[in-house]
Amino acid sequence: MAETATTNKNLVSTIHDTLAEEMRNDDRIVVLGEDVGARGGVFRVTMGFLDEFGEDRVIDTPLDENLIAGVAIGMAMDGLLPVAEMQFADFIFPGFNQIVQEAARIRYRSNNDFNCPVLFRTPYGGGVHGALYHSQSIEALFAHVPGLKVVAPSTPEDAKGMLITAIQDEDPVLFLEHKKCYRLIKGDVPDERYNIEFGKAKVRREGSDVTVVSYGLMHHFCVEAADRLSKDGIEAEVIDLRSIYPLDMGTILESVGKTNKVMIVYEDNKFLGVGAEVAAQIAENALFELDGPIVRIGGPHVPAMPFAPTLEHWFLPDVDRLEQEMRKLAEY
Amino acid sequence: MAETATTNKNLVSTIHDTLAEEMRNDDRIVVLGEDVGARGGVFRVTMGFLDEFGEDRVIDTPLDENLIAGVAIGMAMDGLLPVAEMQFADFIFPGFNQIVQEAARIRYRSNNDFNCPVLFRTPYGGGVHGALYHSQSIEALFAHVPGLKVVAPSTPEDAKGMLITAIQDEDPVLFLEHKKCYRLIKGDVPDERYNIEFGKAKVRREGSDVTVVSYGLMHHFCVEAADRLSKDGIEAEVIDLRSIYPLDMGTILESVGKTNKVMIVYEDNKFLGVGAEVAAQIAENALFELDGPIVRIGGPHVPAMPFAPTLEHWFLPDVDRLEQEMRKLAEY
Amino acid sequence: MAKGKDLHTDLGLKEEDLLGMYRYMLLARYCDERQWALNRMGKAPFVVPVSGHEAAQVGSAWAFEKGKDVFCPYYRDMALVLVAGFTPKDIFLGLFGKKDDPSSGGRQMPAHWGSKERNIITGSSPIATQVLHAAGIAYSKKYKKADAVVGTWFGEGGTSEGDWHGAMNFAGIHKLPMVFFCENNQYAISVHESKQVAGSVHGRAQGYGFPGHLGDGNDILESYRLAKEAVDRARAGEGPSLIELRTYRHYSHTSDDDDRTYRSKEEVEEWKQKDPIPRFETYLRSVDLIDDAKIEAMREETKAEVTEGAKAAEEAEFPDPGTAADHVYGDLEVV
Amino acid sequence: MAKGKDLHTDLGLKEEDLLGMYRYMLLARYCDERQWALNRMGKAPFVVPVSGHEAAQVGSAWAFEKGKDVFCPYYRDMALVLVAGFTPKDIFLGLFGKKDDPSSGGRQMPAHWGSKERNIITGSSPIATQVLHAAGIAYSKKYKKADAVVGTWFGEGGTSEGDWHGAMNFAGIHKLPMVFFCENNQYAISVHESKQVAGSVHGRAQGYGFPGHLGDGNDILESYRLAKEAVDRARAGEGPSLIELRTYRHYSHTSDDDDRTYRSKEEVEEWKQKDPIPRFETYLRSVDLIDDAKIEAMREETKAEVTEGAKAAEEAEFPDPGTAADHVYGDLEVV
Ligand SMILES: Cc1ncc(C[n+]2csc(CCOP(=O)(O)OP(=O)(O)O)c2C)c(N)n1
Ligand SMILES: Cc1ncc(C[n+]2csc(CCOP(=O)(O)OP(=O)(O)O)c2C)c(N)n1
Ligand SMILES: [Mg+2]
Ligand SMILES: [Mg+2]
Repeated sequence: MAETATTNKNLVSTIHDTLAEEMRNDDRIVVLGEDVGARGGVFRVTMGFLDEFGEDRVIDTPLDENLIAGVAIGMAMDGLLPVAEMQFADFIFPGFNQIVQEAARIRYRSNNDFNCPVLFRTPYGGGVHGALYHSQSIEALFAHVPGLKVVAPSTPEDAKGMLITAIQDEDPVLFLEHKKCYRLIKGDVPDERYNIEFGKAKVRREGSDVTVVSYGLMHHFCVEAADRLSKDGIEAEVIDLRSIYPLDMGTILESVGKTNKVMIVYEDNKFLGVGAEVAAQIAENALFELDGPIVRIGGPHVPAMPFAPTLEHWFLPDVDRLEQEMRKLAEY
Repeated sequence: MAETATTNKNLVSTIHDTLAEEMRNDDRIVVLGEDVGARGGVFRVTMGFLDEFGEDRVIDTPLDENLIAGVAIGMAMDGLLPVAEMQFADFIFPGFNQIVQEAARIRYRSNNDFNCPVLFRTPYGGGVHGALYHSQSIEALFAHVPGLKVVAPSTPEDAKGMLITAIQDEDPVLFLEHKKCYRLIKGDVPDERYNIEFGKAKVRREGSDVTVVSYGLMHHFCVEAADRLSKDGIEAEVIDLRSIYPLDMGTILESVGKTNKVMIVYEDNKFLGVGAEVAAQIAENALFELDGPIVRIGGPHVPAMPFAPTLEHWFLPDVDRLEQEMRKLAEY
Repeated sequence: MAKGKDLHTDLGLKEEDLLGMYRYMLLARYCDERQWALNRMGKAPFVVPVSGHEAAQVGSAWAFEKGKDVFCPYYRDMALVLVAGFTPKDIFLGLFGKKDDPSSGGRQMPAHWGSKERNIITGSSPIATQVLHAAGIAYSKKYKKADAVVGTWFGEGGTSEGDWHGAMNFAGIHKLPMVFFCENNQYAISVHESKQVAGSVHGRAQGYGFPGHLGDGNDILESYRLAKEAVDRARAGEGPSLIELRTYRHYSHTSDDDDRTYRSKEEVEEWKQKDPIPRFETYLRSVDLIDDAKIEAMREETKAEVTEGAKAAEEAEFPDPGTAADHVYGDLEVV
Repeated sequence: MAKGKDLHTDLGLKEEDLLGMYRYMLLARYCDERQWALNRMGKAPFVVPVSGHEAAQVGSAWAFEKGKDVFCPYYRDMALVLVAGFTPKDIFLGLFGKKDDPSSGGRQMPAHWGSKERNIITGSSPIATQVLHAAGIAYSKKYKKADAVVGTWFGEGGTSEGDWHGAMNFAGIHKLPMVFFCENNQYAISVHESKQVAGSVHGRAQGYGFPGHLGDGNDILESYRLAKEAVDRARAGEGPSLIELRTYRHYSHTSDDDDRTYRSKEEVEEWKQKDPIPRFETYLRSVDLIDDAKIEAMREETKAEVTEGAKAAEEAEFPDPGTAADHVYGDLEVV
């Protein structure tokens, strides 16, 4: 893409701009959720949408996530392309039944007669003083459910290409946006329209000593830790999963074949988090290529991040800790 | 327990009898759910309860699982010991928010000021022509959530001791009862009252060639497959997890240290199912003890079991398939 | 034949409507009897009976325009989906879980209706989820300025779920072109209405800012009348309505249930006396549309259609297990 | 001082009640002003304002008996929890997330109230979940034949969740000793009531078989009167009531919000004119309970209490990170 014009933006502006552009091109797209209208979303993702697209397409719903999910499913079955915003990932659970029992199963249960192209977008993740109910990671709960796709782009460039893919997808997609990355992560975003296919992980940093698999905010921390280690001659290969389901084990296994060591980092609770599946698939398929134990760094088994700064800091892995753990594994 | 008087019963009668006996001894215990009254529950777990304990303690609720969970939580915070029945595990999801956001977090979020001793019981699992919505396994979704305990006894003896423990537990417990085991699985149940501690797996069959970890219906299939293999001189050590969280990795790792091979069998969807966590913890802690890849046998990535007999058979692992897989691993 | 001041003429129903309605009631009743017989023979593991609900379903469905309007039914709506275009053979293909079952190709349990070409939205087991889908579809129809009304049906048990509350609220806020039908048969499996519904179902509509009506669900003309007024109202852009149709199911909840622990013989008997089919026959006789011979002929004809449909379905193929992993996603292979 | 036909005498309120109520309104107002100031100073990352709601909260809370009745509030209920026993210092301990925060020991965001000894049930962020807990507690109280009434408070946005519907239904079916209070401030963050509530909140109670009332939530005596009648009714075993109290919040939803995109200056100004505190002062003057000097004295005294509480809380300790994994379970160690 060397010749392509780009614009430097942060994650949240990229999502805003991409969604607006797609809505300009396709009037089947409607957005619905709490405060998406006059307020433009609590994170400003739909800022200006009400004025530009009108209240038929920018629907402020009642405070009921089950309603949001259920009516979006109905709209999708009638040919619209609803983009349903869950204000915080933590508040998706009243809609859990509609998403996992309905959206996810509509194509399968109707033997391909119906399909359900709803895009569920939601801000997730911690490090923003959000405490127990504004910090959660929810990817594992949904990635376990057949019929759903779950993606979590961590850079503006990926967010644009994956958002376009998600809107066009003919099946339900859960699109996760890390709150802490919204303004923290900036990058050059190609101006042209492009797709990024789901199920392709990205090797964002090459290395031969240890493979580090992560996504979301943790991915950026891992890159930073790897850059630091590089000064000591340790080269980590850092992979951004980008998509949780479908999961690109090919890229991971190839890297593990090269480094023979792997560490998986995620901020969600460790037990049965995404790292469990990644570790299990490595153990099934590449056990004898490993020169060290599989290392998982995940959230402790407490209910998300507490509020007090002392406690929040305790919960979330930071770059120092990741650097230490990577070094330990590389030196194993 | 050689001297103890026992009675031979199936799983569902054991649960019925145990629950009734506990209710006789403690009037803080109330049961609530759909059809638990005059109907005695659709699986007859509360048969006769309405007559014996009266309608204040045996509460037929409206058809709203969120209500069932939410009022049970309120009762529990006020000192009762509610036993909330979700008619089928597949229908627990409208109550997901109350269970994971409320019940699970009440002790933690109140810094130990409140606690929430609700017992959620529910029939789960397939092989009963229940199709997509009467066959599901739900353990992984809840075991991921800190603050919940998730148990799934597979024998009448375990069910009694674990049900008593669950009722007395001062935190929320999800108690999973495999529908297919209800009448299929019989055993001698001690007449006296006893507890079985959570977080203790049971080695139900000893062996030195391969470790087989499972729970629920699959555990019984595994034992049968192992017995068959024994005729060919292959001895599998078969472990019944019994409790999913807390998870007894000690027993598993000890066995793996002996057999050096491990297979994990579960009927839930494989991706991010319980076997993922078990495999990951083995890969973290005992990688170099393994002489073969970790093998997971789990449900395919389709939304639970289809109805037609041809399709249902395709979904659920049977004893033949388990025997083959165990043999293959043993001979690896 | 019909006289000037006939009830049905006032309602805008023609003779062929009445005979059509009567025919669908018979079809549903005979399909039901047949499925129970198949269940007793061990050929149909799971049966959801409709008997008792025929007037409510056929009467309400008759107010909709096929090919244009949309149906979001629940599992008990066999008579309704027959009106919407299912044949008896289709019903039995679903009952047996055969490959050509139009609802799911044998993937779902019987009575989980769905068919895109017939505008019947795919349904599931979790109660009341379809009510929100109906609201979403109604929103979409309004957004597209399509001339279409959405109907959704549910039991009184279904009104307890949050989905129902959400759909009522959303429909009221956006004045959606839809009609909510509650087939209130007084029981949700064993749970009596008095433990299910505080207040009343129809009485709740007002709280959401639109009309609610109570009707006799065993009276097909009353069911039709209330439905027609509500559908017309929705089509005219005046917003949603809620219609509660009181009725009773003649059998247990499903073949897995046994109603004797929670309903008295006398109560069941009393309601069987109010059977909607003889009741409609009385009306049809009173307007000289049928007589004994005509009844006999129509009964024979529909019974034969049912027998034939059941037979053809029984002989049809099961789905190929090689297809079991198809259609989880449109574009990803699984397993 | 008070005259024979005073409104408050009719309501059974004594002079010390009135002065107490007034004092709590002031306390809440000053705590609110203080927390905004701390927010601007960068000392309090997150503020949930109460200003505007004081009459609705203090008036309704006053109808309950402390030590016996139970409170299930929502985040905006600062004035309410003050009445229920929180001190200003407690409020600020929560605001800063300090170790001795009675609600959560600094684990939850500010305004997530809870305290077992004060009968304030622990609350969370997900809207309306507490309404079902209240119903469960009310069931338990009735089961135990305890003399206790349960109150639960929520915004009009909270009525949209399925939890609210379920609780209304369960309360109606079992005639539970509880009162539902809707503090209807016309907005849920930015969403106007017209997009939130089809029909009306108080109008829905009837559909659940119990009374609903609408009151002026800026009028503390009216708020008290409606609450008292409902609490008495509940205590007498006559079942639940729903009270909708119309009011307005003076500030943005929280410190993370900016209300200028969705509320006009004029509208906000208009409602500030209806401020419940001066309004109550007018009444208190009319019955000769206060005068300028008394007002001044009470204002000074409460302001001092707030300043002191804030200062003490600011100086208090943060929780020890070594405790962060405590109390996930009563009997299991995690991590
Ligand atoms: C969410 C959910 N909970 C429970 C069930 C089990 N269930 C199936 S039908 C039924 C009763 C429904 O009663 P009603 O809505 O009155 O319809 P009816 O069967 O009487 O026509 C119940 C509890 C379910 N299918 N879904
Ligand atoms: C389940 C859930 N969804 C969304 C939110 C985000 N949220 C917090 S407060 C609020 C508005 C609540 O409005 P209302 O109930 O009217 O109370 P008010 O703030 O006006 O007093 C929203 C949408 C939440 N906390 N929980
Ligand atoms: Mg019913
Ligand atoms: Mg409000």
